[in-house]
Amino acid sequence: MENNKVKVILGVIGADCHAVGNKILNYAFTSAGFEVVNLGVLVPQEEFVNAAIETDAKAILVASLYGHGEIDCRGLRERCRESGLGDILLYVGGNLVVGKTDFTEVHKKFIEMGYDRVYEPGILPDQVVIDLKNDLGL
Amino acid sequence: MENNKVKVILGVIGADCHAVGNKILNYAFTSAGFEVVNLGVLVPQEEFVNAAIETDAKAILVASLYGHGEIDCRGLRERCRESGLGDILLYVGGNLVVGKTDFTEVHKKFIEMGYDRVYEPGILPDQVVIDLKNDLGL
Amino acid sequence: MELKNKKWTHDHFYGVREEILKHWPTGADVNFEEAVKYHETIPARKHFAKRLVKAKKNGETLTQPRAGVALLDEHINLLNFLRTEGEADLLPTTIDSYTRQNQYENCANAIEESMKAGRSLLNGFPAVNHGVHGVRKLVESVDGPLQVRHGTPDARLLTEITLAGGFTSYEGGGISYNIPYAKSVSLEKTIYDWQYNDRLVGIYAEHGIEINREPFGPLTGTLVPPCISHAVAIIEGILAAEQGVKNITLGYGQCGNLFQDVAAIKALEQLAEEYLVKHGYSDCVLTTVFHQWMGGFPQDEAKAFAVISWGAAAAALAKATKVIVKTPHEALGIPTKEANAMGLRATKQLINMLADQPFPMTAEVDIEVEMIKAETRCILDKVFELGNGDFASGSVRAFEAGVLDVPFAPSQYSLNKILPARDNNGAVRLFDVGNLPFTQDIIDFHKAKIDARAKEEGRKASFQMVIDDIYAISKGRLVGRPNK
Amino acid sequence: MELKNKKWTHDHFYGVREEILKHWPTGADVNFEEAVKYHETIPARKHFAKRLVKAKKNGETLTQPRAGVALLDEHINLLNFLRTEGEADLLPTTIDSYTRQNQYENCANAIEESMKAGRSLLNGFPAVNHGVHGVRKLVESVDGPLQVRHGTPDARLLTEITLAGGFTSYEGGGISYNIPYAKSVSLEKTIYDWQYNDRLVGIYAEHGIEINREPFGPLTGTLVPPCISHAVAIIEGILAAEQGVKNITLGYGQCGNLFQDVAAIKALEQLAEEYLVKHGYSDCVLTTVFHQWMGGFPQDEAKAFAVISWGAAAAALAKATKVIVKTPHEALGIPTKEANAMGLRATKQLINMLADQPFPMTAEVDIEVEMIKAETRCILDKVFELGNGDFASGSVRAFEAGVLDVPFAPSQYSLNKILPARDNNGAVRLFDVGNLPFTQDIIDFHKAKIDARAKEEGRKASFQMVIDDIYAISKGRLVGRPNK
Repeated sequence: MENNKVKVILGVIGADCHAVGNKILNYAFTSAGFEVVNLGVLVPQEEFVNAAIETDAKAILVASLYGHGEIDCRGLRERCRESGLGDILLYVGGNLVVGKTDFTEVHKKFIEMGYDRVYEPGILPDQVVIDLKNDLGL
Repeated sequence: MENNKVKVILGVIGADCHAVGNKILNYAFTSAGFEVVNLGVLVPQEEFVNAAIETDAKAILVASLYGHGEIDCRGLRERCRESGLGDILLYVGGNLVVGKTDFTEVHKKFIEMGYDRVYEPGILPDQVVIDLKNDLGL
Repeated sequence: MELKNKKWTHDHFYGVREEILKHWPTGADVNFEEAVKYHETIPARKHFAKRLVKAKKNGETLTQPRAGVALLDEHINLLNFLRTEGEADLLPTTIDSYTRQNQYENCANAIEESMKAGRSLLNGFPAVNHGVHGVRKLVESVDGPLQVRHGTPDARLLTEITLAGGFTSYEGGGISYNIPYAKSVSLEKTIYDWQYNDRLVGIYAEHGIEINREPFGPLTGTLVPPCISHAVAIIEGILAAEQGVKNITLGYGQCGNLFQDVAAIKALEQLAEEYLVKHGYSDCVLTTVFHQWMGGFPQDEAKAFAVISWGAAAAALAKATKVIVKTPHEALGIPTKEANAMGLRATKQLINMLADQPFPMTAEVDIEVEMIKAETRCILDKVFELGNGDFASGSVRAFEAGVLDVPFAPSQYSLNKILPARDNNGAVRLFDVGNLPFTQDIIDFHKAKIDARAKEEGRKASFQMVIDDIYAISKGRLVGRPNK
Repeated sequence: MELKNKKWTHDHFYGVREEILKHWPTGADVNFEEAVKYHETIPARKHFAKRLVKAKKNGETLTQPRAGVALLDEHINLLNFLRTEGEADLLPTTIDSYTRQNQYENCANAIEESMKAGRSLLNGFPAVNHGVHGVRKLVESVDGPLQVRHGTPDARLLTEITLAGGFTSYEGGGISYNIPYAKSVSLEKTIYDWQYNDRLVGIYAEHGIEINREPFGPLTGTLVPPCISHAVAIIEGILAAEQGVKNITLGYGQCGNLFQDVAAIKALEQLAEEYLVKHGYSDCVLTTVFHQWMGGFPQDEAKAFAVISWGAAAAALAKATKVIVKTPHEALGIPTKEANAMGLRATKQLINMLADQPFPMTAEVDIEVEMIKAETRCILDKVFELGNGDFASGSVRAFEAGVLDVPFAPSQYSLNKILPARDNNGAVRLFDVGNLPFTQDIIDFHKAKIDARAKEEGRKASFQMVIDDIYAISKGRLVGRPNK
């Protein structure tokens, strides 16, 4: 039964150790019927990619709360492509840049980096679950 | 002895009944050695002028706290001139217009109306006393 | 006419009414019977009295701003903005200062000028000039309970027009809209004129239309000790009840010391209930309103938010039924609608955060409650005695004698003998009790409190101390200590 | 090496030191003797420890922001702005997250990028990369006491450089900068590494240079019950004192219920004093720090001001020695300097307004103080027992056993078995006490509190209730009630 569940990779990227939201997302996606592979905090890009390959995950959900997201998230799509995960869903959300910035610009920047969905601060987990189900045709 | 004191007219103009500042100004100018003719609140223009004539006052200190200052204060200089008080000092201060406005503009407007000094909100009585002493060469 | 706290007769009321409605042309459009029918169509969610009763039952503290501009459409936009962007539970219509002085001609000019200038040259909404039709357009365009807030000694025409227009709450009173708002209008006249307003509300009530009435609690808004405003509030509550008013909100302006503020609301609720019942008005619904700090504000908006938040916290902890909200522009005059909404949202956040932690009746609160009650009783009972058992004529005599006295009042009819100052903990006490009819115990209590502060500061209590207290909050303190 | 709460020997310390200073080229510029001389030139008004002692003596509550950017000149401007425009009493230097992970190469790149981009791409000041000379330029360009604030498990090189550079206060600890800030670094290693930092401060003290040390109070910042953070704070205080630290500030993160928050600061002061003296460290000066709400904030700035103000009020009423201030941009990431200054000014206004009304030890506060003390004693005494009379090794074993446990901690070395939730009054309790070594009385107390809330809400206590509490303040409530 477990094996029928869609797997998603969850983690907080880079040198970021914000754990609370990670635990809530873990709970929300598990409750919604996904099998969550939670890498926790302080996760390097390669760990996201390796986990996705190992578990045949359908999406990588990246969080960044500490403002370094712009540096940390750059190149993850390329790394996925190089590893044969080219079309895997990549979501990113949190406080992605240092300072209060117009979200439209931030959104544009991360879409250009190859992320499929970019969430601003304050978005609730339920919305992300709905989006993921839509994107996966569930 | 009383008669040696310089007399000033004090009052809150128009339909305005803010009394607290009026009582403080009364106290401050009296303490500073002036003889204050305090007309209190709700004072029409003609009452300021009549009091100045009757007491041979050297200055009229007009307060307006409720935002109608622009309408209420207009024409007081002309009325002074018509009554032979042409060069009497006219001070005005308070919240002179409705809404938060750039004080530079407010200042310009009231100077053009013929007031000698225009005070923004938050000015302490001591400053006005100093200015009045300067202007009167005391 | 002899002023008596006695319900007006039908003939007396309608005799006066005929005159009143002629004071300005818009008075002709007032039709009581039709107005009752109009009120019957107002839905419960827009009904002020009903909303207050529900809040009291649920232990809620509702938010209400102040707001009013000259032109109808702008005023509608303003209130809708405060409702949606400010999340205001209750809505006001603040009346301009010319209307408050019955200068309807000035209003007409200022409306003209405002249209030309493209901005409001009035500090409120001139409801008399807009008339019943204008007011109804307002009532129908705004989705919330609406109250008239003003400061009008003779408000009879304003009352007729705004109530016929569909307002469901009305602020003011014969004392609270005279002493802080007039210079030379006799109390006898304003109490008499406000009996008219209360009687009109009473007649609406007799026709099944419940309109909320609210005496103006904070009076001069500057260091008014709770016993003073409580005595006036309870008297005005009794005067209103006698004329048939059934839904009354009594108010208090924040002093700033948490224990005194919490105690003031508790004491007000308890005493008002007691006095109304004792004097034969047992069918009134009483609620309370807490005014955020009414004195001078810091000019800086961040600091103003702190003062607003502290007021919100005190209101919530005291469990007042509603709170009147200041804005971060307070020190600079009438706020923009955005600033007004921000004050409301800050207040809402704190009220909701504190909704689950009502302040317990600690020993410290209890002491303040007992003190406020004892002081207020001294005043109320003496007023009643001076009136030979009548609170209306008693109030007039009490103000003459200084038995009732309001600090910093502009009115010639207030003796202006008392002087308040803060004690070492920031509670407002009396440094000069004037002619207030206090017992020696109470006088000694105040003296001891002020002496302790004077000693702490190494100076004598004086008018300078009072001035320091008046400026203190705008300079970032509660107690106006001398500079070190 | 066996971890022991024992002052390091000279040889041990200097043996490790030789290695540490080689971790990054800037380590070579550290010269202890010269640094002592440099510290002797720092005037008292810029001296953190002295300022805290003065505040404690005068009953002041000092304000301190968080702030740090990548480039030196910008960082200097930022701190000066917060000093002048924010009226901050104490200044921080928040260290960036790469430095916290000892990724100095990443810092170097980000400094480059920041210079090119014209804005900081780092969330703090990379002090190791800027080196002793850079830090001294900072210290000399800013007119206020300066503290390093970070979250670095292995901070030894950072400590060497910032202290040699002239910082007079240093945050962190072997538990408080591991459990909330790391995933897979053992406690044994971080406690050991932090003994180095404490010993370095101790050596400065032995040379007459008093540097303030502050364990990080709020831990994960999310619904941490007072007993948990108090236990960690007191242990880290003891560990620091053993290494010779003489000036210690213990911290607590606001929970939101006023009585619990006031009680928490009182209990922390009393217990810390007691345990330090009991374990032989009677010559430490203890002060307290209150962190404004560390959890999720409302996005709206007006609402954020309300949360900030409530934190300021609680800090002032509790008479904490200092308060760490949030900003109206909190929900949106790192604030502009203007927003940071506004949070500071709002806080300052409230602290000053409430300076004259310390919160009395009411019966309600007293109950909370006794409860917090009883809970904390259970934990501390069990830790001591597990370490056979040693708080260092005892802490490692206590975390293994869940005797010490921090909710929502990212570290694998925290058992993560306890779950907090609010009670009906918003106080933070434990809905799952995990393996905390509580007496049955205490366990029953928590269960009764949570059961009462569950009953009120007509649902069972569950992780959903915890999530509701986590989001509550950002959604405008304290207790995360289910939607009606």
